[in-house]
Amino acid sequence: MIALLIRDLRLATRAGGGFGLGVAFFLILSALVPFGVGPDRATLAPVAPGILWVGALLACLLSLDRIFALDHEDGSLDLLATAPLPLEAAVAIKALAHWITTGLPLVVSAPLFGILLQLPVQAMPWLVASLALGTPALSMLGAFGAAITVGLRRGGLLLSLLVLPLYIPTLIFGAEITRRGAEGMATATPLMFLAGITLGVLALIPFAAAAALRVNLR
Amino acid sequence: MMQLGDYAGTVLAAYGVSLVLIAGLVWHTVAANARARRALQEHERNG
Amino acid sequence: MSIWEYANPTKFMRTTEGLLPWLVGSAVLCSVGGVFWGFLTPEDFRQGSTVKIVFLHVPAAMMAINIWVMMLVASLIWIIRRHHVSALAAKAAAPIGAIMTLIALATGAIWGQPMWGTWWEWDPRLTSFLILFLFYVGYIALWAAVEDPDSAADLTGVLCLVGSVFALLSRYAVLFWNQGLHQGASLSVQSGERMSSVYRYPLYLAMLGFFLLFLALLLIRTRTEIRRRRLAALQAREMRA
Amino acid sequence: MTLLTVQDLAVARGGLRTVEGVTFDLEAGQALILRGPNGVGKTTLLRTVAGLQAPVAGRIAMPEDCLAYAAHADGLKPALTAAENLTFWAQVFGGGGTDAALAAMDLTALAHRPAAALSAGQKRRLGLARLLVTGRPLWVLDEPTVSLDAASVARFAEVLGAHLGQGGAALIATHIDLGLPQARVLDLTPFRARPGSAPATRASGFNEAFA
Repeated sequence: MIALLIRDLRLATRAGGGFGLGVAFFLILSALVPFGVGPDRATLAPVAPGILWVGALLACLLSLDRIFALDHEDGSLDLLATAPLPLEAAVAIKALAHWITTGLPLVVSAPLFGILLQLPVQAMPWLVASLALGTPALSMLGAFGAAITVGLRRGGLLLSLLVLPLYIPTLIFGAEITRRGAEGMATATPLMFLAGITLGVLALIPFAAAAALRVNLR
Repeated sequence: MMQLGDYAGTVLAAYGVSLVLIAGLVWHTVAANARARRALQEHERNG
Repeated sequence: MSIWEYANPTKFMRTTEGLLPWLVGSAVLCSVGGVFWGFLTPEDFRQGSTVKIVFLHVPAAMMAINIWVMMLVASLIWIIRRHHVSALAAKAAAPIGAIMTLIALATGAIWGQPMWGTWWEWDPRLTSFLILFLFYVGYIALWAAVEDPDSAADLTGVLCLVGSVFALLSRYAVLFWNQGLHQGASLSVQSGERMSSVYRYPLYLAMLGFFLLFLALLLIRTRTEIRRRRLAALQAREMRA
Repeated sequence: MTLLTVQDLAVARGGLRTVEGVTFDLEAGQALILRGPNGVGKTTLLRTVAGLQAPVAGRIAMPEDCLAYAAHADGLKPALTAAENLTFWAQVFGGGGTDAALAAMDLTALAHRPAAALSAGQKRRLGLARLLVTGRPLWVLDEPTVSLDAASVARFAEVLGAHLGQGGAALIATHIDLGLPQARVLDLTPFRARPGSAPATRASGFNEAFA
């Protein structure tokens, strides 16, 4: 299992575009939003939590189809499915690798983009906490969507159509935590909900994703 | 005819939109069914 | 004789053949009757004549949710017992559900214009229906995208399962997000001001009508899907021979 | 020792049966070569034996953790070196002997080259070296000699012979003669599924083919 994780991480660093791409996209988005809504602190600050979370969602979505598509093309998915590693574990590991390459850099760099968008300083810890809690669920749900659409022609657009509605609860609670943090309100309740969703997703979705993969491999 | 009062436009618009949507659905259902039946009959006659 | 015999396509086709005229007749009678009766009801003292929209809005909203539940059950039957007709019925139901959701959304928005002063309000119920509509669209798109029919049935079945959980989750997340100004359930027994019987009986009839309409459309669409599958199977067999 | 038993197997591709009634078994030290025209269902049969898809009818039995599968595609990552590719599969299968496997397929000199820089034949050899590091006795191979030159085919036949000699077994779909004395040949043409020959209903009384 660790071998698979190491291989996926190594591939992400060597093939290029693995680690940096999501963050670069996030940066561009944060730079573009002020052009769209105006540079005023008063207009930017209230929408910053939402923009940051939607940005994280889209940055995550960008690299989803790579989770299984490359392995499907070169045949390693067939070989993995016949290997002693359970497919559920392979799915979970690949989602983890995706999170380390896209989710984790976002979590770490988010305060920087928060500054760009005039997010109040007291909200920064909550932004980081909500992203750290929420992005693993985004990667796991994305792996589910990628498993369903692997091998389909025009799978990319369908993937976003299937995955984005699944992201709604995570987005709602994640942005809510950051917003409440910015306004100095209590954040415990949405934090609990977000943690609950993430844990539930991590526990159950690997089975659904592995089932979908098996269907697509036959 | 009965009175629709101040909201005549609203009520008629709601009924109109719903009617159009349902009519479209029914038409599509019936047309697709007829097409499938014809195609199958033709195939069974020829083969 | 067990209920599963109706899962046989030929048996299904034969049974529904005789059933359909009656079903279509009663569906037309009840839905047209209910909606028309609703249209003739007097004005409400608060909402004016807009109360008439309820006879479209509420039955459509009810069916939008119930059709998804029916698809969930049909998908489970396919996943567990591998009856093809069940999977095809789920496929046939999805567009009807999507249209019902659309009607509920459209009538809700039109109703909201005079009542709330805006076409669209991010009210929890309207938002939930928008999310439900997104799930319907994704489900239909997945059926259209997968070529092998059995794989398509499996994949959409898994999606329906996961989607159901997330649709429910979204519903509560949205409630948390915005409390909203939607009026409470119109028919619930607990609410203080119950709907007067002038509106209640036409509404019941309209709900029955929408349900029968769904059943009739569902049977026709399932028959269409069975014929398509049979045609594809015959063609594939000839290609092989 | 019997490594694989296949009884009255029927497999389907795209919902249609391709071959049916296939029965054979493989003892340790034996190889079975599947022959037949294109489209008869060799690949489908191998994928079914490998467990990637379910059989339509019949029974497949083998000891646990016994099978290694090699398909048309080698499953190599172009960004990793030959040795890294092989080490990964060795770790997944809990086996070892990466260096020996590289040497057996004459890849030692290329071990630190990225797989992207290997020729088609070298990639194929690396894909076959993967079988050695799995430590699995039963090899299921789909056209293993594609894009190999004569010398490499002979080398592969030698490796395969050694594997059989150590109590392994192999199920191979191939058109060329590997020159293995232990190998039996099974032509799938007589097993081709005939339309209408399949029983029309399943246990639940369901007409599966919609026909």
